[in-house]
Amino acid sequence: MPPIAGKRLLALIFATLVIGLIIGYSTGYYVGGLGTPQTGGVSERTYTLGVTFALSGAVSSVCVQWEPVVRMAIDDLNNLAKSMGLNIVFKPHILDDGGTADGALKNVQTLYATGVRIVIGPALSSQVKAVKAFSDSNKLIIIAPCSNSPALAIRGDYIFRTQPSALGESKALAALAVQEGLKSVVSFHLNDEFCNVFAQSFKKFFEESGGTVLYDLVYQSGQADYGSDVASLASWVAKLNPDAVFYCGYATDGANVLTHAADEPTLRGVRWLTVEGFYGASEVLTHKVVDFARAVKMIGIRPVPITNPLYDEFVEKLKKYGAAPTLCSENVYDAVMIAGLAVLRAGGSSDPDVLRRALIEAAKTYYGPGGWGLFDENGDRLQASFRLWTMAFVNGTYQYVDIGHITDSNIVIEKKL
Amino acid sequence: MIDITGFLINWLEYFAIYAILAVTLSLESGISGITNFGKVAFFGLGAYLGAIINTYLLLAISGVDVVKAPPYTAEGVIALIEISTLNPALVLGVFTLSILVSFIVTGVFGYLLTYPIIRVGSGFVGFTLLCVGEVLRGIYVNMEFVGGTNGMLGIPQPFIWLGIPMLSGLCYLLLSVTILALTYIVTDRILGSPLGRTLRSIRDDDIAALCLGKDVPKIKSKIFFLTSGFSGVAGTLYACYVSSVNPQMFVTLVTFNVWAMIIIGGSESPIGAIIGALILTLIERILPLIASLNEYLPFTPDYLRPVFIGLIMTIVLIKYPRGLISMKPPKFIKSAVEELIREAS
Amino acid sequence: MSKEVRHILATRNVSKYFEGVKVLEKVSITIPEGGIIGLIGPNGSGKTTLFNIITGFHVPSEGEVLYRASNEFIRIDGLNPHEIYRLRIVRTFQLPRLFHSLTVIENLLVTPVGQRGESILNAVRWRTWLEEEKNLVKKALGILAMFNKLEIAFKYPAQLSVADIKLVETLRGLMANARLYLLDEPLAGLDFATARRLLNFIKEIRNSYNVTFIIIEHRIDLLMETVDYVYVLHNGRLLASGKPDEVIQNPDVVKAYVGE
Amino acid sequence: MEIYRAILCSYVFSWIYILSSLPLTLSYRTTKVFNFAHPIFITYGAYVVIIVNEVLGREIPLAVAVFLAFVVGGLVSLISHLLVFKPLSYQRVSSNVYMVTSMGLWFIYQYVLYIVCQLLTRRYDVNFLSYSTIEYKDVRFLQDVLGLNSMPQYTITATLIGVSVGVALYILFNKTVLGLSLRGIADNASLVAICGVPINRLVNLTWFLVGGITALSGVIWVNFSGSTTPDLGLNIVVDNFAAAFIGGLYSLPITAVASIVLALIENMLLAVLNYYFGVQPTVRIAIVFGIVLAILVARPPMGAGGGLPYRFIKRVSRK
Repeated sequence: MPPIAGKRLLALIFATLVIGLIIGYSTGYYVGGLGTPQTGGVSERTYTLGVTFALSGAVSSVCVQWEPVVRMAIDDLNNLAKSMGLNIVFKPHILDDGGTADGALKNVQTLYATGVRIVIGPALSSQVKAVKAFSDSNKLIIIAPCSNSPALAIRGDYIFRTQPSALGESKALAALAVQEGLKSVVSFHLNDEFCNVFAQSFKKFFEESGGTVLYDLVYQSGQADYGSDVASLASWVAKLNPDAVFYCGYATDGANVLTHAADEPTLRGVRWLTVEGFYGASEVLTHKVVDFARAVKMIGIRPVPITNPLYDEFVEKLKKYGAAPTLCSENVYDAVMIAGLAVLRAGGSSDPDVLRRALIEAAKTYYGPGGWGLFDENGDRLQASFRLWTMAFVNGTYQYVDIGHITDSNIVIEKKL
Repeated sequence: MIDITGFLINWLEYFAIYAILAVTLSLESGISGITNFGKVAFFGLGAYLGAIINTYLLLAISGVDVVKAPPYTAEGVIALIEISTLNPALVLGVFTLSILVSFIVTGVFGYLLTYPIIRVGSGFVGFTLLCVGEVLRGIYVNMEFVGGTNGMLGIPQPFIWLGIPMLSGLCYLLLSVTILALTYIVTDRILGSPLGRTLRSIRDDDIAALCLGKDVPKIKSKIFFLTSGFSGVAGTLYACYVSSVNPQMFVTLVTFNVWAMIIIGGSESPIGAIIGALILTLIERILPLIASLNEYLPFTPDYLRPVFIGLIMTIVLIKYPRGLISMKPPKFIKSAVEELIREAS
Repeated sequence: MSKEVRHILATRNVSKYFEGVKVLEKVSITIPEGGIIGLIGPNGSGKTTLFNIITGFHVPSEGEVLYRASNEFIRIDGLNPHEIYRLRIVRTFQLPRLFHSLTVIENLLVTPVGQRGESILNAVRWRTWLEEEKNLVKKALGILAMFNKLEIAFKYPAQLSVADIKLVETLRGLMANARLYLLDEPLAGLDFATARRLLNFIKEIRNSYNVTFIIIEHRIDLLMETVDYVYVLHNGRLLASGKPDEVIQNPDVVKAYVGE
Repeated sequence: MEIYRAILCSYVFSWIYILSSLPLTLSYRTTKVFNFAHPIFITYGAYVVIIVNEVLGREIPLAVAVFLAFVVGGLVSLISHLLVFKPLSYQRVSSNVYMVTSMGLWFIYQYVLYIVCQLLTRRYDVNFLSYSTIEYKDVRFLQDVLGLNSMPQYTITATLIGVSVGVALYILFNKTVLGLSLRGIADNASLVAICGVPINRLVNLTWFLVGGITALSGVIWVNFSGSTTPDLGLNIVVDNFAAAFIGGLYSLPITAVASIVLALIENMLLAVLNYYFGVQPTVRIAIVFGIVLAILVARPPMGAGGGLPYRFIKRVSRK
């Protein structure tokens, strides 16, 4: 039997390949012309920083707040370069990966192909894992602003993370819980790497310092509604009678969970502790939820150093860009800044090893809104002091307010809950 | 300057993996009439099998204690990276084994699904299989030893020991394209054979086919064994390429992506499936470059990418509702018959 | 019917209920080998249901269906349709069920059982089935040629006239080398000449291959010329049976057809 | 066990599922299009309320919200039909082509919404990509009058919308000529066409109703949930599909029952499993789809003859 249309198939594939090549080549030429470092005469050199965020999908409500942060950081970098008399102009190339591993990998590959050598993002640990192999083999530097998975704490790779490790933060939160006189806790968190890590390490440190985590209730991400999970939580709280609930979730699910919890008398009778998961999310700031937060004396922790004027400046400046600080937004800013400083330090070189060394060096001397930029040997950021926050009605609006801080030596709660 | 070679290798790798899925989907859905909306179930199962074998087995053979350093922790990943660069023969051997195992296991899984397929009737098969895919995803989320919701990391790419990323990428691409070619040849041969005729008759009217002595469930299960097996292999290829798996990778959207490929390409011909895969993966790759226009738009330009993809899908299908490549009856029979007619007259 | 005639098929007290409604009630018929048997009756009398039970489409609620496979009778009710087909019992449908994406010739080629090229392993190696395929093509063309329909060989069912569709449906049954044919209204829609030719062809097949036909037909005039024996069903019950001319004169039958 | 909230959630979800899966079945029956863009009607219904609410300064009454959502959902649905499904139907394509085309439509609508949200976010300085609850002033007023202040507002909203849509549909389909011809089209379009009914106009009307009614579940949603995102419809839709398929894409009563069962499984069953058996709610997907799968296999939608007349286990042995 003659194979069906073998020649025609070959011809078609070939034709498509050629067309693809032509399109790719021309687009690439155009983009490449705008993008990568060019040693072109008198005019300024453009350096493109790749960005891949989950601008759509389940965590998009957080990530869209990062986009203005990136623009602000790029503007700051350009001002810096100008003031230093360098003729380098930074430019972001922002792509949406929809929160999927597949999308992140495609974006990173596309960015790499257009000559980008430093990528900011992706947001989730699962996405960082998916791009790790590509980053390692091609020596592409990835600066993940919000990933805290311990499985990614790998020495000597090209992945850097500006989100401090969850360990220190959970330890501080456990200490806070002990100081507040909380003996037993029911833990309630999203089944997502970010929150799993927090829940596990909080449990470890809290039990080391004498408390008990009575039950660990995990709810599945990516659902429309979490009302039944809140009902389960209420059941456990009623049964086990803990002193507090430890909660971790992001903005979208957090708003849903807290709105339901606010209706639940049982859950109003215990304290609530949380991390920075839904910090800054505007949808959480309703009358109902803020009232609930006041009733349960909710305290959250977040990895922003105390007395850091840079952070307050960052928040003020961000307002002009039409965004509010959310989960990890200071880390996004730091990631872009460190990347830019590394490029400047490396003199616009695109040699990955030079860039990587420059990045580590630049981070050592960088101090930004998220604190000191220093990376540990795994390429993860170190952080030692934390801020405490809650939600309150201040100056006629509902706001996230800082109420204290935690350092190595002491826990200070400045404002009365 | 744009890196054309790297771009091509990455794009074609995705293309090869998705084209395997598309060709098998066109065989089972376009030709045999099993409306498979659960393609991702087999893809994901293959990926997870590949991930498990290529990590656990590799670690165990190399003498690493997988209980103390399971592959979803940093220790396991570091050990895997070491092994994969130092011991090429072992990595390749385990990889080959994983391909075979995932072909057989995924195939048998597909074979066993024949019962619900026949039971619920052709109109509802699609949704039944979609449910299967979702159930599997729900199971991965709750399985601790594959990392649960965190997934697994560090699955070695079998050619990583070559050291040069472009070369190892090229080798892997070659391997994937070989498997694609194998899938295509098998599909094409089946299509032109009496079996292909029987399959099309089953798709047209399974009751009439049953009354004409075709053991419809058995034929469907055999075909489903084959296509599921190849989808499983595609999954393993994908897992080793991305070198990580997590449950969120295997959502139903992947299935619909493959469906879009075969519908746009022409659902009854494997060539159409390949062309569909080529077009859609290329569009996905090319469109991000538009994002460099971002200074002129008041919103994130990358949001336009799915809008464009949607527009292309809709317009192409309104223009060519039967796909770009339409099916022709097998040439061989036509020529044989014409010859006989000439002889007769 | 004399006693030395070998019977090929018999139903014994077959009844069928659909959700409590009795469609067939204790129908017992016997079919002699090599006969052409007519099955007539007004609409809704249960003829097609009886076909469905014989061909394994439905399981009878009561009773059994016996079939002479080689030398002994076996019970075939409860077998699946394709297993019954493999016992060389072939049926056609009242509303033609041609495969619309296959050409006429392919529609004919698809019928023979156990083609070599139907297994996956053989399908990918085309040399294993090519010879067999050529023989089948020859046979199919032969059948088409007999009706001067060679020109429709490469047409799709959608391009055929109603009469041709009907004809192909019946020819598809004849392609299959069966011992027992169950034809459900083969003549509906055919013009007189073609219908006559088809019936003659059926007779010819019967004579040369010693096969058996059961035919459901409303065109009684044509049917009676051909058949040896007739069963009449009415309201799910066997009303009468006998040679064609006897049956036509049976007052019960006339009453059933003409009405009260 | 604190079952009160689970009951409330099941109740509201039952209405949300019913309001979105019944139109899905209706649109399939009438036009034989299985519309993957269906979830977009829910999302658009919710978002039109959110946008108008924000622009007008958070004072939107339920009546206005219902009207707006109905009109916008209906128009989106009608436009999809006129621009895409109708041209396709002239070409007599297979149902798979409809499905893939509707996926393409879904992409377009979904990301256009993202773009609109982003533009609005920049204009109004409120995060539209994730929006908090809306309280309906007139429902609040009603609660005050009737003394139902202890009930959560969303139960009242859901009941109001659900019951009135139900009554309206009942009257439409059983008491009016228009409704009768709509039902006729669903069952046998060509027969109705012979009777001189303007089929085209009625199909348009069906699409409008389908989109409009589905959008109303979005109106309930923004009152119920603490957060609305453009992915809202996507998160709900698979359950709608499940309900519609269990109903065989034909039977409206079974679809409604299936919606309620699914709502109960997702809310009550998981809470019970968690509390009494210690099963984490992460098994949600596996349990829900496992049960749907079991229902589909145990009771094939078309009745006993759902599949082939093929018996895996032979009832009668050979003699």
